[in-house]
Amino acid sequence: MNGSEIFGAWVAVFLTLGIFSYLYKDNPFYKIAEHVFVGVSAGYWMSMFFWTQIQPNLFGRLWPVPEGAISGFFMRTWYGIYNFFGVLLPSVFPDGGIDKGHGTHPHFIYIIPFILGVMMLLSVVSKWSWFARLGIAYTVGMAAGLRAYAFLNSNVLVQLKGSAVSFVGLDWFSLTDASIINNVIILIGTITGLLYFYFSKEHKGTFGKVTRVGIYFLMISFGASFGFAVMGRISLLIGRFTDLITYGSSTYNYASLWVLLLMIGLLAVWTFKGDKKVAS
Amino acid sequence: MFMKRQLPIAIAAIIGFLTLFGWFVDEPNIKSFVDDDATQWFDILASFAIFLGALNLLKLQALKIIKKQKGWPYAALAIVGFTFSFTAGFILLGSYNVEISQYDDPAKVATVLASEINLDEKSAENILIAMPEGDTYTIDTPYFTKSGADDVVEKINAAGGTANMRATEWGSHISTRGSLFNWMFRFIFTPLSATMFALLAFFVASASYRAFKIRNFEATLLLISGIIIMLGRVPIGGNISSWFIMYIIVLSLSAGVNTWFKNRKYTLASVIGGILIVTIAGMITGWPVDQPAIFYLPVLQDWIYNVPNVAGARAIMIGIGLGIFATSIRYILGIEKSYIGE
Amino acid sequence: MEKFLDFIVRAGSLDRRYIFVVIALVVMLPLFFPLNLPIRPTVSSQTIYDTVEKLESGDKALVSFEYGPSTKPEIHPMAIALLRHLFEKDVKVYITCLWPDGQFMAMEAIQQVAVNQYQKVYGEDYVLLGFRPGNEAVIKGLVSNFRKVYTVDAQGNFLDDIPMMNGINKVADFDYLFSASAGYPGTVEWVQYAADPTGVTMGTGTTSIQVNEVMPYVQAGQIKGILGGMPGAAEYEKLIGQPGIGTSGMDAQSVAHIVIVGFIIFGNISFFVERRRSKKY
Amino acid sequence: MKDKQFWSVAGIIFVLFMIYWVAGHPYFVSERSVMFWSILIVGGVLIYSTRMAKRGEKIFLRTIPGLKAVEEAVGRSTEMGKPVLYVPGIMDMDQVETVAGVVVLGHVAKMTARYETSLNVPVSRAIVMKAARESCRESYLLEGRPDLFHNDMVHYLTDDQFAYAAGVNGIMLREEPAACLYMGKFYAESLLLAETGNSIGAIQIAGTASPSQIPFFVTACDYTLIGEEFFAASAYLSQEPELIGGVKGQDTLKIMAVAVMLLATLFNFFHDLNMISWDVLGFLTVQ
Repeated sequence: MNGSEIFGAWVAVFLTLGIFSYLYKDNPFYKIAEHVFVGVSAGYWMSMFFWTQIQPNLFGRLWPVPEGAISGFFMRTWYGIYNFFGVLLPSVFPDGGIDKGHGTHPHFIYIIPFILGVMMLLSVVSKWSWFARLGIAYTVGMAAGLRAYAFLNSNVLVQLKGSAVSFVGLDWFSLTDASIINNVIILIGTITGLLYFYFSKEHKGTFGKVTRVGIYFLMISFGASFGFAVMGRISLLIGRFTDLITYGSSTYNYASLWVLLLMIGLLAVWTFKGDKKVAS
Repeated sequence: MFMKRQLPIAIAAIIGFLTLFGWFVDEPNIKSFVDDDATQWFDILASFAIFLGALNLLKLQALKIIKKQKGWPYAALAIVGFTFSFTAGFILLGSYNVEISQYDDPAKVATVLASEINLDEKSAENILIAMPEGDTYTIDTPYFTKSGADDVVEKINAAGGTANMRATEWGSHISTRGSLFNWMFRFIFTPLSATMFALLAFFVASASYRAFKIRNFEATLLLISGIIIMLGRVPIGGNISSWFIMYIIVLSLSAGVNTWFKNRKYTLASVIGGILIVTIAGMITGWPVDQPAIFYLPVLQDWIYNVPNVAGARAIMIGIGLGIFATSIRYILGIEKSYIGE
Repeated sequence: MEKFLDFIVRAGSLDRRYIFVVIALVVMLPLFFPLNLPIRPTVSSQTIYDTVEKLESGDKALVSFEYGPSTKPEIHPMAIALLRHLFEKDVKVYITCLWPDGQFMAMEAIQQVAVNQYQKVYGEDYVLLGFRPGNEAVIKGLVSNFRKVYTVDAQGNFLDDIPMMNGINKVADFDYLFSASAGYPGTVEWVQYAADPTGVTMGTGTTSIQVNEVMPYVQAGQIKGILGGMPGAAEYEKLIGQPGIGTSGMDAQSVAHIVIVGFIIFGNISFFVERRRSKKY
Repeated sequence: MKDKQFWSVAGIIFVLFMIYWVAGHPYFVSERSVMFWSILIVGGVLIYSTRMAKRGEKIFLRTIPGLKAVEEAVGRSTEMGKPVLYVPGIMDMDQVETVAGVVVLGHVAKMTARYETSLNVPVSRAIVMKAARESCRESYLLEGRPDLFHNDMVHYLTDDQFAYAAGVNGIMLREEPAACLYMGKFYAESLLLAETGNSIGAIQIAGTASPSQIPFFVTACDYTLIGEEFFAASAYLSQEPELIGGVKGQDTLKIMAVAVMLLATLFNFFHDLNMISWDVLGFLTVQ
């Protein structure tokens, strides 16, 4: 176990317990952990997206490693721009071009997303805030086109198909397999549930009774959802405790125990002193 | 005005229309643009949007510090955090490997190696001897600084071996164990994001205690289906006998009888009658834990979530599907334009 | 009696920090003192197992990692169990990630299963293609042309140089698809853009919270089986006969569930007592 | 034939497509023609009902219990002299739910202006703050009480999910609002908000479309607008023909969906009995 691992474990324990300290009340430990989180995650996301998409798939297409020497005024200028960037950020723009398997000729059409992207960034300046609209419009339009088809197919058409249940060659009732009664329940539940969301008619009389059945099915579904939610949250807590137990071992110099004692001590001192700044 | 309003709406409409009908077109040029390049553009713009988010965050926190608003030292901490992760992502690699390719005397090189990887000299020597001809051995943990790695290379060369330093490539550093970025991910990002969500386990418990009340029939259904899923899904549910559940049902039915008839005799009769029936049935069948299956929690929860739950979830799914289709069509037709922020 | 009812009513408005302490204890203690409760596979986990069991040696499986550290305790055990099963059956595994953190999770799983346990060869038995941003657009791209989205793998090797990438040009070239998903983008998107349009057999493992949203797809046959949260992982570990992290968490999970159900029941008793009193006065 | 324009355009598209089809439909993915027609029909129904609504057709929308409760909640706050808290979710304006949340906020602001009750709207996105402020200002103007409106009633807290939840919880504990309304897109923080609101004894009304958060709202709140109810509520309140027409169109589609389900079941039944050879499930499978 080398030094950076042990140091890392101490940092991790401090941040973990810092966030758990919120359970007692809002306190400086929690605030520190929370703000570090906000900052670090912004930088983290940025790096991830840059190195997995912008560098290989945008810059890699715009400035691939050319075949042979660069000739012609235009191409020289084009790679001249690249070399200029290379002086500023050698880690991103290595000498000669970016080789990520996009052939040897620049894909000039990718200047369009590049410009839209840069305009998006410039929109931080309040005067140019509308710059971002073009890029956003592109993503909104594309997402709309993709989703219109996908949702109509998978969430409507295939679900209608799934409700068109079979009644032939099945048992009357079974708890674990498809059966006639189960299929009828699914069909009735789906139809009544859907009718609950029918707004052009008052829920009265027979129609009211039908939608009443619908809401019962919705409630059973929400109940299941609640049960699963509890299950998931508890699993996550188990995961955190397992990590804390690991970090509390002698390999890590009992990091969890020491940090826990330190935090409890300081929180106790602050509470009993009634420090106004902390209590607010 | 055109650039600010009409152009964005036109872009959304054209791209939306192309993608939607791209699903039905088999013409190679259109297909290759819609399926490949257009999606790549989308991916690239999505990445720029992340950059924009980070910039906005920095702007906001910086303003907070400049204006010395309440809690500004914490805002400074956020900026420090950002600077650290940016450094790890773009400036400081922190991952330099040392590769040993040849040696004259394994014992001599092993002395150097042993001190580097915390092993005794014998095991270090074994590692070197086990190395196949023409292959290289890379020291497990990369070095944080270039000079640190260079020092080791020099030491090995002085001991009569051949070693060289290899820096992790930019771009693959994010996924290389040992880089500064990876360290940050494991010891800062992971505990923070995981603990934020683990907090909810506590709140779920206190909410169950304080908020989940049987106010009406709907709430009762919700609660019962939730409890059955909670108990039936985990191993302990399999240890709860179906007979125990039947006794509970008898008792709650009697409670129902009590509130309905408000007559102690009826209540008493239903309690005693129910218990008798269940007990006799149990004695006849020999109290099997999982029979009758309909009162056995693991089986019952499987039924609930495969049958009535699916019906309810599907009703919602179809409704949402139609709703998203409708919204998407409105974007494509240029009716809905709230995304331009006006 | 009156005093007892008084106590119940007062307990109903207990400071929630006492509840926090109870929860911390009931989750922590079983981790130190395991109960070893028996695990019983549900139908949907069994379906996943049966589908994978039908794959043959040399078949190609695409496994997508769409989760991060925040949901790791739920999804990671099932990803590991599934990889074990796939490698056991000598299936070729192709790993993609739609979440940036997914790549780290995949690396960890590979190190544990492919490298340490099964000594598989990179590029011949498994490949880590890495993360690409763009959510459903990435899936749509993979369905039409794999090589446009991925030209290099996570380590920067060209796809053309990787032997097992031969003949892989689109999602339809795979025999099995598995999404280990914690949200958007994830299972839903794989169903909508990959499984439904291509007809490739798909399975999924999701966080508990997502199970409900995904169930209609399972019932309609768009997905063959689902592993739900940590219990789902434990069930799969039981099926392949290799207990792991999921199994060891099940005792804590069980006890915590019992305690929460107890809380709900007690909360309701206190609610009824209080309501009856307020009616009286 | 109330809308000649619509029907003639639809007719032209149909005829053109038929000509294209008969001509051998080059470049068309014929396996997806079922989806193609579904998109045209569903899209057509939506456009038609929106147009009808714009042309002034009377459209009936049922009353939504949660909406009536909003009025009661504001009334009760007035009686108790306590503020109303309105939380429009944690996402940006690109989410449909946030847009709906801001529409409902406008309606709530009208009531608080009328009853002279104070309104508190913490938000978590800068753009949402602008939109919400505009909507409140307009409502106060319409009610003739611009004097009661001030910018600070809509205020930005932070972008971060849990920090925002902590901030809102702080406001609840300090100001003890008599009514808490949560209308928008919520994630894990729904639980924190609803539980705190429950503990201070406020009337709580929620509206959201995220299925995994609805259970928490349903149990902890007095009324919950579930999923589409919430969208319908915003259409109902805004009285914009485009939105109302959309709701009406989706209603028509739901009836069609129910019809398709029943018919498909029937055909499938006969197919299983080998009485007809047409396989309806195969027909509905689009790859």
